[in-house]
Amino acid sequence: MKKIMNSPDTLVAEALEGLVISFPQYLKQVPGTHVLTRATPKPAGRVGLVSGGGSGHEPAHAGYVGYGMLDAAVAGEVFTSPTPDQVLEGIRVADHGAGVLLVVKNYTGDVMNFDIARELAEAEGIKVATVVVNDDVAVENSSFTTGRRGIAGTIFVHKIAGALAEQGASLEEVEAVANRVIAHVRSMGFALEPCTVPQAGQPTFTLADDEIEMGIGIHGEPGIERQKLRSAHELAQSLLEKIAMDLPLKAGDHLACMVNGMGATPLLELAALAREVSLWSKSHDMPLDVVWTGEFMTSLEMAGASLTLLPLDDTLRTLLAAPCDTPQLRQGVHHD
Amino acid sequence: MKKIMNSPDTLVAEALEGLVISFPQYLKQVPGTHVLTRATPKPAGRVGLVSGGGSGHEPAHAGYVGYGMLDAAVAGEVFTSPTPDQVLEGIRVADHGAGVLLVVKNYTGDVMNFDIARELAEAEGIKVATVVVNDDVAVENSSFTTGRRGIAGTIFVHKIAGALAEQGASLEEVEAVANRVIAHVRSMGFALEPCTVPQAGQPTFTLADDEIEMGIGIHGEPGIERQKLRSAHELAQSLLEKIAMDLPLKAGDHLACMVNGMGATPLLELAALAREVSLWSKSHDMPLDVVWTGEFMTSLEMAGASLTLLPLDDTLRTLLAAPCDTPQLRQGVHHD
Amino acid sequence: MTNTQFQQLWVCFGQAVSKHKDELNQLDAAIGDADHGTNLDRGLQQVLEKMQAASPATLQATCKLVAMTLLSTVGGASGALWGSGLLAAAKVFPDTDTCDDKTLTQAIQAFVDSIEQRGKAVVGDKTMLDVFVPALSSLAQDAEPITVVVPEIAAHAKEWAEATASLQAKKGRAAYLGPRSVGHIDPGATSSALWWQCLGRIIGGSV
Amino acid sequence: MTNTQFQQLWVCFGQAVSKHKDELNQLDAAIGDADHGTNLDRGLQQVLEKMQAASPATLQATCKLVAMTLLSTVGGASGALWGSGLLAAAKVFPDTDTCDDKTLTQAIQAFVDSIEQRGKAVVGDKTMLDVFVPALSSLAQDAEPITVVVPEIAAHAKEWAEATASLQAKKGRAAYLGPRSVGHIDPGATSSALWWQCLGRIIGGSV
Ligand SMILES: Nc1ncnc2c1ncn2[C@@H]1O[C@H](COP(=O)(O)OP(=O)(O)O)[C@@H](O)[C@H]1O
Ligand SMILES: Nc1ncnc2c1ncn2[C@@H]1O[C@H](COP(=O)(O)OP(=O)(O)O)[C@@H](O)[C@H]1O
Ligand SMILES: [Mg+2]
Ligand SMILES: [Mg+2]
Ligand SMILES: [Mg+2]
Ligand SMILES: [Mg+2]
Repeated sequence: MKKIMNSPDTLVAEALEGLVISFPQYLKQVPGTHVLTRATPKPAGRVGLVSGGGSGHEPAHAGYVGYGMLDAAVAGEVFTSPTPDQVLEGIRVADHGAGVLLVVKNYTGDVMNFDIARELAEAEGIKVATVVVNDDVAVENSSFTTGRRGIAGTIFVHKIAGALAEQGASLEEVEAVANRVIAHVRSMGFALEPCTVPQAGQPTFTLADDEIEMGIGIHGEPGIERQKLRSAHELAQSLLEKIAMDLPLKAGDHLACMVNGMGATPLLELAALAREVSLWSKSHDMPLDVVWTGEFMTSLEMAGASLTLLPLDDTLRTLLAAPCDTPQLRQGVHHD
Repeated sequence: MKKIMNSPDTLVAEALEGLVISFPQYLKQVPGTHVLTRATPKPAGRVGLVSGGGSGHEPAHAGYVGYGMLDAAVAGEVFTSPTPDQVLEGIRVADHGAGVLLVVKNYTGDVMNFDIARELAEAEGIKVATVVVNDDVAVENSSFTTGRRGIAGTIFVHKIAGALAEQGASLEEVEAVANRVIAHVRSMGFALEPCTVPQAGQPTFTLADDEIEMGIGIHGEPGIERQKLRSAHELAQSLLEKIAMDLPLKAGDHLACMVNGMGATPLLELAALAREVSLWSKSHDMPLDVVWTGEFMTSLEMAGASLTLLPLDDTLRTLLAAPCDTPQLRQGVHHD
Repeated sequence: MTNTQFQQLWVCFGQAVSKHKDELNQLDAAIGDADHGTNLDRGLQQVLEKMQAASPATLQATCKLVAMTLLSTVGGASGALWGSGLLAAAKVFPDTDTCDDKTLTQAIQAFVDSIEQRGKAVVGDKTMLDVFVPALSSLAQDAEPITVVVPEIAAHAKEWAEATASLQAKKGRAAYLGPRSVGHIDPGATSSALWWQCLGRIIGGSV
Repeated sequence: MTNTQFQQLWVCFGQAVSKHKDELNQLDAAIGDADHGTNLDRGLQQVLEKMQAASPATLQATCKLVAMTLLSTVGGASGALWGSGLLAAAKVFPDTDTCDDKTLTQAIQAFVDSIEQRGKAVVGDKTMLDVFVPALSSLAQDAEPITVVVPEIAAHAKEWAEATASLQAKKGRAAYLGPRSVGHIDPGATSSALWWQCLGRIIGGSV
C-alpha cells in the first residue's frame, strides 16, 4: 500500500485539519471532534443540514459545507460510520433554532449511528428529521433486506435541500423536498480498479486486466457482478438503461446528470463518459438540463465512475441552480 | 490498460465535446478544432490569454477558461503538444484587439509549436507575447539544457495574469505580471504510481511496493531519482526545503501554496499533505496566506502530488484573490 | 458472575480481537468494507484503557463504561449494535459486584433484543445474531448451571459463525452482494464467537 | 531525385514508422513520454492519405504538403521540428519533377539548419540531430554519387542512433532525466535512422 500519510491511525484527523487549512473561508472544526462546520454560521431561524459518514469519499461531505448546502459534516474513520456522539456534535452546531435535517446514506452503520444521535439530540430538545438516500439501482430494493445503498445522488439532495433551507423554509418543507429528490434520484457505478483501505493495507479485491466490477458501492466493496471491460459507450448505455427502467423515465423528461469519478479516473475519461450520457439523452428525447462532471463522491483511489440521473421539475431545477459557496461546489460568481 | 473510453484515437476529441457538454455556461468549442474558448467572450479591448499543451492534465487547461483566467485552451493529443495551426486558432479567438498572451509550459514541443503559431499570428497582424513557465525545481536550470519544466505553478500564472487582463491592463502589463509570477513560483512533485498513456497502453514505468519517483514532470515520465516511500511529513519536508532553498525564501515571507494531486491521489491524502505544509510554514515563520488543495494539473491517473510555493506581495495577493468563474476555479460567489 | 470476571471478559475479548484483527478485516473485505477487525479493535483497546483508569466497581458501571466507549469509538454497524446492545444490558445488570446466572442470561437477552430492534435483522440474515441467538437460546433453555452450559456454547460458537458461510446476507453491507455473499463467513458472527469463547473460558474458569 | 522517388520515400518512412511504432513508443517511455511512435505514425498516415488524394506534381509541392501535414498532425517536439524543417527544405526544392544531387543535399542542409535553429540543439545533445548531422556531413563531403553515398549512410544510420545511448540528453524531454537518460537510445534519432534507411533504399534503387 502506498499512501501520502503519516500513519493510518492519524490520517483522518490530519486530513480534517488539512481541509480546514485549505478552506479556512468555508470550514472550521468543532474543537475535539471530527465535525467540520461553516466558518460563518447560518443566520438564526434557518434549518440546519448535517451529513456525514465514513471518510474516504472526499470531497464528500466536508466539501459541501457552506452557503446553500450543508451546515456540518461528520467524519468517521475511513469507510466507517461516525459514532453517535460525533453526529450529536454535528447536530448541535447545525441547529440554529429551526431544527436540523440529517441526510444519511442508506448503510446499516450510518442509519443506526445517526438514529442514536437523533435520539440523543431530541432528548436535548433539538428538532431533528432524517432522510435516508438510497439511489443505487444496482441493489435490489426489498423490504426484506437492507434496501438500496446511498451513493453519489446524495449530493443532489444536499444541494437542493440546502438551497431551500437557505431560503428560510421550515424543517418539514426541507425534509419534504429532500424526500422528493430521494424519490427520483437514481445512480449506478462500476470499478476498473479497487482501492485500499489504509487500515487494512490490501486492495479490497483484485481484477484481471479486462475485468470490471459492475454495481459497486462507495466503500471499496465488490459490485453485484464481475464483467468484461467495455467501451465508454456500452458502459454508459448499460448504466443508463438500468436507471431509466427503474425510475421509469419517459421521452420528454428533463434530466440532471452527475458523472462522478470514483477517485482515480481522469477528468479526460469522465468527460468522454459525459458525452455518452448526452448522446443517450438526445436519442431518448430527454433534455439534459444540468450535467455535473467531476469527483463528487469517491471511494479513495478506486478507478471507475458512477452515473446519476434526476428528473427535474421547475422547483428542483431552480433549487439546483441556486447559488452555493462551498469548498467543492460554487455557483453564482458575481463579477463585472 | 483499463480506461473509460471508446478508443485511444478518439478519446481527446470526445473528451473535449464532453467538457463543453459538462460546462456549457463556460465553454464552447471553436468548430473543427481542439480549442475550447469562453462561452461568453471577453469585451473588446482586453488582452486575451491562451494556454494549452498535451491533454491528460485535466482540469488543465480547459478548466481554467472563463472570467478572470483564460480565454482559450488548446489541447494536443495526450501528453503531446498541440500543433501550431491549433494554437493559431486559439490565438485568433482570444484576440479582442488588445493582443494575446501565450502561457506556455517549458517543454521543447510546447515552446516550439507555440512559437511557430506566434509567428503565424503575428503575420496576420495579431499582437502576441509569450511567457514560458519553468517552476519545477527538480530539474537543474542551465543555459546548456532545456531548462526547467513548467508544471502546476502554471495555474498561478493563469490566475494572476488573467485577473490583470480582466481589469483592462495592456499586453505589456499582463506579460510583466505573468513573468513576475514565473520569477517566483516554484514546484516539485513525486509519484507513488505511474500512469498509462492511452495510445501506448503500458504504464510509463513500474515501481516496487515501497518505491516512489521523486522529481517527476507531468507527462508520466520518470523523475530525477527513485527513492523509498516516506511519511507525508518527510515528503513535504524534502519538497519544501528544496523549493525554499531555490528561491530562496526567508522568515516573514508570505506564501501561497498549491497542494496538487497528480490524478489518483485522494483528497484525504492531499489534505493531510496540506497540513504538513502548514506546519512547515509555521515553523519557518512564513505565513501561509493562500492554500489551494486539489487536482489542478494532473498526469492522467498517476498517484502522487506536487507542492508549489509562491511568495506574495500585495499585487500578487490581490490578483490571486480576485473573482474568477471557470469550470475548475470559482471565487467571489455572490449571495444574501 | 462477578464484576472482576466481567472485566476479564472484555480483556480477553480485546486480546482475541486484536489477535484476529487481520482475519476479521479479511472476512469483511470479502463481503463488506474490510474494517470490522479494525473497528472492534479500536474500540476494545479504548475499553481496556478506560476500564483500567476508571476501575468501575459494579457490573452495571462496567457494562455502561464498555457500552459508552464502544459507542463512541467503534463506529460502523458493529459500533452502534454493540454499543446500544450493551446499554440495554447495563440496565439489567445490578449496581453491585455480583449477579446470579438468571440475571446474566437476562442481560444477554436484553443485549440481543436491542440488537434485533436497532438492526432489524433476524436469525439467518448472516449477521452477529447467527451466533448470539442460538447461544442465548441454549443458555435460556438449558437446565444445567452456566459454568457447564457456557463452555458448551463456546465450543459451538465457531461452528455457528462458520455456518453463516452458506447464508445469503439480508442485512448489513454484505446484503448488497446478493447471491455473491454466499460462501463467505460473516465477520460480525466471527467476532461474536470470539466473545462467547472468552465468556466460556472465564465462566468455565480456564482463564 | 524525382518527385516519384520523393513520394516513395514518405510511403516507405510511413510504413517503417508504423511497423516500429511500439518500439519507438517504448524508447520514448524510457526517457520521455511514450508517444514518439504514435506521434509520427499519426502524421505520416495523414501524409500518405493526402499525398494520394492531392498527387502533388513537383518536389516543392510534395515537400510542402508533407511539411504542412506533419506540422498540423504530429504535435510535440518532433512535429514542430519535422514540420518546420521540411518547410525550410521546400524552399530549396525546385517547383519541378526532378532535382540534381546538389539540390537534394542543399534541401537536407536547410532541413537540418532549421531544426538546429528551432530546437537549439547541437550534435551530442541526444536528439535526432545525432543521426541527421553526421549523415548530412557524409553526404556533403563525399565525392561519390549519391546513389552510392546514401546507401552507405543508410547502413550507418542505425549505429548513429544506437550511439545516442551513451549520451546524456541536453535537449528535449529526456534532458529532465539528467544522468538517468544515459543508457537509453533516443527515439527521435531512431526514427531519423528509419528515414535514412528509406532514402537509402529508394536512391540505391532497392525499392
Ligand atoms: N442489521 C444488522 N443486524 C445485526 N448485525 C448486523 C447488522 N448489520 C451488520 N451487522 C453485523 O455487523 C458486521 C459488520 O460490522 P462492521 O464491519 O464493523 O461495520 P460496517 O458494516 O459498518 O463496516 C456484520 O458482519 C454483521 O455481523
Ligand atoms: N531541441 C531539440 N532539437 C532536436 N531534436 C529534438 C529536440 N527536442 C526533442 N527532439 C527530438 O524529439 C524526439 C521526441 O519526439 P516526440 O516524442 O514526438 O515529442 P515530445 O518530446 O514532445 O513528446 C526526441 O527523441 C529527440 O530526438
Ligand atoms: Mg465500515
Ligand atoms: Mg509528447
Ligand atoms: Mg465493515
Ligand atoms: Mg515524446
